[in-house]
Amino acid sequence: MTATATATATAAPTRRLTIAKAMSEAIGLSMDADPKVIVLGEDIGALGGVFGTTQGLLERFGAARVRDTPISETAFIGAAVGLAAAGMRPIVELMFVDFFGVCMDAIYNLAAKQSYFSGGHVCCPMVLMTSVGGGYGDAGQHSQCLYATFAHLPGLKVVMPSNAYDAKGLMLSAIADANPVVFMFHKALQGMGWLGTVPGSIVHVPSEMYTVPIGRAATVRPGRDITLVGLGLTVHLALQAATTLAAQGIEAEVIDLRSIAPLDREAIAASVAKTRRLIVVDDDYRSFGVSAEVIAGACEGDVDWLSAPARITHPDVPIPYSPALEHPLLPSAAKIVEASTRLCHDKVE
Amino acid sequence: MTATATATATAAPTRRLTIAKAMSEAIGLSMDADPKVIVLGEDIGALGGVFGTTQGLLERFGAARVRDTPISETAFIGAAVGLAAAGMRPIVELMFVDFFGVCMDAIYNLAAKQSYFSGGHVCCPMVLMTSVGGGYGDAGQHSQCLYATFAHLPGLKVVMPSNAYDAKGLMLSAIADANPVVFMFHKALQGMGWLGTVPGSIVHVPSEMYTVPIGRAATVRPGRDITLVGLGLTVHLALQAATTLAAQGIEAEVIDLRSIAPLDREAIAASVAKTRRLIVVDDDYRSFGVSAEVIAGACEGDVDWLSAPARITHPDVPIPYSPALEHPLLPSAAKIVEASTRLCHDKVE
Amino acid sequence: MPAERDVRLRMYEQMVTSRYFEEAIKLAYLEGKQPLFNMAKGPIPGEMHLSSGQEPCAVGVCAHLRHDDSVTATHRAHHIAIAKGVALNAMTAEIFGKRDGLSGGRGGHMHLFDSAVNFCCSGIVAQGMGPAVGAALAAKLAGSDAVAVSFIGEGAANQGAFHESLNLAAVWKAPVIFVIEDNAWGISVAKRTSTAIARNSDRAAAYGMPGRFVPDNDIDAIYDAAGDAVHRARAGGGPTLIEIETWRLEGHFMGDAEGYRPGGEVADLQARDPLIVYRRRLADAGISVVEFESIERRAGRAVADALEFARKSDYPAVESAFETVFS
Amino acid sequence: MPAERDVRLRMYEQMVTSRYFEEAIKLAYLEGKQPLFNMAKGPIPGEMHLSSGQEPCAVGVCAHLRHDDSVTATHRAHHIAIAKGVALNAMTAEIFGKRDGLSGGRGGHMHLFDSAVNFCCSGIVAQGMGPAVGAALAAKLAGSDAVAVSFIGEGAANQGAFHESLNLAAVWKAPVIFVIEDNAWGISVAKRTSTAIARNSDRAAAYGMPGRFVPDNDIDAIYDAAGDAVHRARAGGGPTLIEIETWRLEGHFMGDAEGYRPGGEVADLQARDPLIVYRRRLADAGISVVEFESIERRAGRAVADALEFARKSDYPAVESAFETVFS
Ligand SMILES: Cc1ncc(C[n+]2csc(CCOP(=O)(O)OP(=O)(O)O)c2C)c(N)n1
Ligand SMILES: Cc1ncc(C[n+]2csc(CCOP(=O)(O)OP(=O)(O)O)c2C)c(N)n1
Ligand SMILES: [Mg+2]
Ligand SMILES: [Mg+2]
Repeated sequence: MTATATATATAAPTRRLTIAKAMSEAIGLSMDADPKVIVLGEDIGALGGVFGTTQGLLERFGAARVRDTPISETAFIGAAVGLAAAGMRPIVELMFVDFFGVCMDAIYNLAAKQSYFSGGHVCCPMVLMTSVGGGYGDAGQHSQCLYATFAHLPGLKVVMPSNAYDAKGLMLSAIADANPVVFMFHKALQGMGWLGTVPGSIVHVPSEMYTVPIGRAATVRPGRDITLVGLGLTVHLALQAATTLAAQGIEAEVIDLRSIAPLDREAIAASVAKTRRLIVVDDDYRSFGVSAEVIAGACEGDVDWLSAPARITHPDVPIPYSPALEHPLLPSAAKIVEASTRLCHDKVE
Repeated sequence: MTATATATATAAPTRRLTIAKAMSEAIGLSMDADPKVIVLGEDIGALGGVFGTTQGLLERFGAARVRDTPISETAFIGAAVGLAAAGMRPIVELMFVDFFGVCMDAIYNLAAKQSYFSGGHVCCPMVLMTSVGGGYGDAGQHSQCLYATFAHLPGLKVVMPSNAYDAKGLMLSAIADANPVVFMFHKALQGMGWLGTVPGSIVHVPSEMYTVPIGRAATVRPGRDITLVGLGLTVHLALQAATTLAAQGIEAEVIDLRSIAPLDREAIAASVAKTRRLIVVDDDYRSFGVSAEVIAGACEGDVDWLSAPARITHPDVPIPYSPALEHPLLPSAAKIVEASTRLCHDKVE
Repeated sequence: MPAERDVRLRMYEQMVTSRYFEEAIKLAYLEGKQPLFNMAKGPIPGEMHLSSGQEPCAVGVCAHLRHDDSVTATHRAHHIAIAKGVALNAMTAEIFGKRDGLSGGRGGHMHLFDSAVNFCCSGIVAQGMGPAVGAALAAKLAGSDAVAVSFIGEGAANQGAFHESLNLAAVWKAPVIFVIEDNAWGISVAKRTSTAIARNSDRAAAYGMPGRFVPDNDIDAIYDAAGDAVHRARAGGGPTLIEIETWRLEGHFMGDAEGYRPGGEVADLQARDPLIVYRRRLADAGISVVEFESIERRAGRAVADALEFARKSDYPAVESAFETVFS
Repeated sequence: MPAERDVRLRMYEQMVTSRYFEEAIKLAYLEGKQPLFNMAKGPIPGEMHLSSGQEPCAVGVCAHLRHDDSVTATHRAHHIAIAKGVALNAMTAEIFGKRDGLSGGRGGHMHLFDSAVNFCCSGIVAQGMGPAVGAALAAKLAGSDAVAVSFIGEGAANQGAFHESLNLAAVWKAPVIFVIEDNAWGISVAKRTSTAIARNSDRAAAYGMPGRFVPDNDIDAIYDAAGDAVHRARAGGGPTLIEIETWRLEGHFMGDAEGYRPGGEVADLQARDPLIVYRRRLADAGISVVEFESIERRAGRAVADALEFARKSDYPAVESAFETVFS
């Protein structure tokens, strides 16, 4: 969002888009530029994607390039790998990341390993876009994040934007990439009216093509006292917390990972070298997750911690349906403020 | 293996079994004791399991209870959940953990969530046994570990023995458990002649029923200078390294996780509180893995580290086929010695 | 054999109950979501898949089932749950996310489990098929003549689990009936564009099992076909595949604008609303207005009671979110 | 139409090459594994799946293919790779884990990729089916008449990917041919215990596509059936499913004691070794001993050269393990 800020500053009037529109726009621009780009998935045709990721594409590019599929994720993701090997640039949608269980083989054992098994002779320029996240009462099979599930497996790049500017830029990078990129988008940021949307995700998006590099985090708020690492939705929670903390004299630095794999270890290391305090905020399951990797990676370095790193995550339980259960389990700005204050106790005392 | 040691000391003559035999024995005892225990999977009948996990069971219990299945992992794991819900105690084999991609939905979204979605009214007493690990040139779709892939997801217990005593005890615990337990067994320890076997995995196994509790690590070698955390095969590598290190005056404490989920955080915390140095040795992919969780968990505590924790893992690349590539990528005793010496530099200097 | 009079009346009552239930749920669901529709708001959050129009499938099949028979259903499960005899109060409380819900609010609308009647459903397309085969095998191994029924939509018939489960059921000769509710749509994708052949019941031949197609959402024909299949399964004859032509009178989920749906389609279907059709048929068979009204009153009361029960129930305590992860 | 003389000779040569290749690989594989068989040891580690006896399937189908046609194969892929024209030296070096291997030793025997002839294979049962549909769609979208062929074993026909891929191919009318090598066994599990019907080719009807069964491992009949299917696909007629009765003359993988296999089965099949059968048939058709010997010599030399090439090639440098994870 430093990039966003710059863009916003120079361009007038602003084009404030939702992530959904930004994704659709990026795909449309790519399809205009390259006939090899096609889109496959459930309900990505006439419906324009359940989460609005392919709006207007069927009308513009026709049913040969915007292909609604049967509910056959293994086959159509496998087919995308075959298309990619043949020189096409397929973009496939897995409607909810929760559905990975029916088709993970095609993703992690097939797409992810084409390049390696062929010694680089066959590549897999494929984008797998998929929705993540809960908070709206869709229960345990439609609210998961599973960031680490994908990031753990070699051969995949995994990205997730926190705002529309990054969404477009990351999508254009993903489409241009010769490798399979899992493009996660968070439902709470998507900009579909029926889901509610965190306003901060709707930002100025230049109409032309531009890229946001894969593998680079963004420091979306600088600060000297504590590093808050977030991704997608939790970036907004961290920013909100940072505002509150500032009023208490704690200057939080907020890092938006943007890429989960590869992880921008340098950005994290540089920040914690300065702040010597770290909280990772992650709405995925707690254990064996992104938060663990960020903390472990930071702790492997030689940081002279002012207090032990901490994580704020969804706990290790399935995501419950009832708002009375789900909401308190998710990360929140209040939890971040509380934990930050605790870690900075020497400062506030 | 403290337990093993005790057992070995008191029982004579010793019954040295392989893990494969110990698993088969545990299953056989359970089938004898409880008609509700049945076994499903590919090649678990006449063949006795590709990795010898069901040896002799078809002959003893017949084809109604020892059921070779079609190559339909989604259906037969799903069926196991249905069987379990109906009061049976199915043990299913997923031949290689690498195949999880074709059936993970039935594991993580179905089996793992039965209890929660039903508020505890429907349980899922199912054991999913599956082989892990490489080192024998079986390449990138038959050599993976994927510990974290399973451990990250709530509702599953995940265990892996490093020796036959624990294999039997953990298997009996798993069968008795009302919940889905992923029982991983490492091919390098399995005791199948055609795979080669680390001798330390073949230990005395009492013929009667006994359990090894799920969720409890074992301190298999005490030491004051550094904590080496391993699981399965890497426990043996750590033990080997510890012997070498002892000769250099470094006393390594070796912890065998035995359970990956739930993780025995107390055992790790107690050890690092003492040694204040930690190396995790894990043959899974490096990032977002068990090693990250163990390190992050330890660093959340208030340890006054003598040196930053480290991990020795397979790197973030698919597992290569050629021995010239695969062997150097895997953890080894030499790598553990090297890293331990580095972490303990103050001691050896 | 055609259904007895009392069976037909019970089926009608279940259909009416299901319809009334969904009308009530629909209203409750929209609370807090107007004027701006936001799924997260109101007393019932999340996706809401209604089954109006599909009642005959559930009711006609479940009329043959006992409590010890198992049913696995889909994301669109209200009608099936009601036909299988799931406790309506607890089910409604579950949908409201309340402590007295079937799972204390942990599961919600897509995860209704009632072990008293061996009912469950799921949010993953075709996920229930394997478990139904397992439940059927369990009955067979126990020497019971209980059966299992797996309900799916026609869209699910293109999912790998469909194939694996039918083959496994056939190989095991398991007493299971696979029922496809063909409402012509998988969200916005028409069956004719997603499915290589016109009738999924023809796919039964790929597994050496009987396949039956029931046209026109006809509850009596459904009752018949299901009766044969259940009888066959109880007698040890193995699995059957049934496809039923049915209709989705609502959007895929609430909030679906259905722009993809040809104009007039819904109106046409509404004109053939199976509830109206069946009521007329029963009237022709001599059921009196008084009888109808008594049934409808009873259904209305059951639904009203359930809603009241649900609304009055407390929200669960946060700590309960940490319970029952393991049994 | 029956194959021309030169086609038949080329097919024979490929069959012989494949057989000689596997005989050579077998010996090399056993090096370092005797007296104690340990998969990790010797110049070729890991699992080794031989295809002897199944050569007709590969050769009879691939005889119709061009380099721009795609083939996805299985864990048992040597015969198919050879028939598709994969570079034998690089393939052998790959199996030896050498730098000059197809992927520099990264993939090995189950992961042979040769983009020059659009060949790949995989260790996951049925994994290649989706990619074949994709390759076929790519050709169709490009306006080319290239086709794709997905080879699988009969055991794979019970995997979900089979169902999804056939339906998708049919819906897309993709120029793809699915070829099932029915060797009656999936490791130790007999087809008759795993598969609900006798012939998987009958499953084609579930997708509205033609299904052909070829009995008796007959290369000429295979050539015929494949010719029809490839022609149909090139002409825009869409997919075909072919099941071929073939035989596995070896264990599932090397080291398999095959205790599960009925006594005499392998001996019976060996007596009908398709290589011998075809040689006899060709002799009857007038091929001379001199011609046979020249073909066999050429095949022998190609294999010997390949083995020598592989053995002489260096092992890859460790650093190369970190390369090509991404392209
Ligand atoms: C494996 C999987 N893929 C996709 C979805 C998303 N999804 C939910 S319902 C649905 C349509 C299902 O169509 P059908 O089976 O015909 O049932 P219907 O909704 O018509 O009752 C889809 C695609 C899912 N839940 N699970
Ligand atoms: C999804 C998956 N399940 C199981 C296996 C293990 N496996 C490898 S080959 C094989 C048997 C395959 O049988 P078939 O398809 O008939 O091929 P064949 O070995 O006879 O050539 C099995 C079960 C696998 N590789 N992938
Ligand atoms: Mg439907
Ligand atoms: Mg076979």
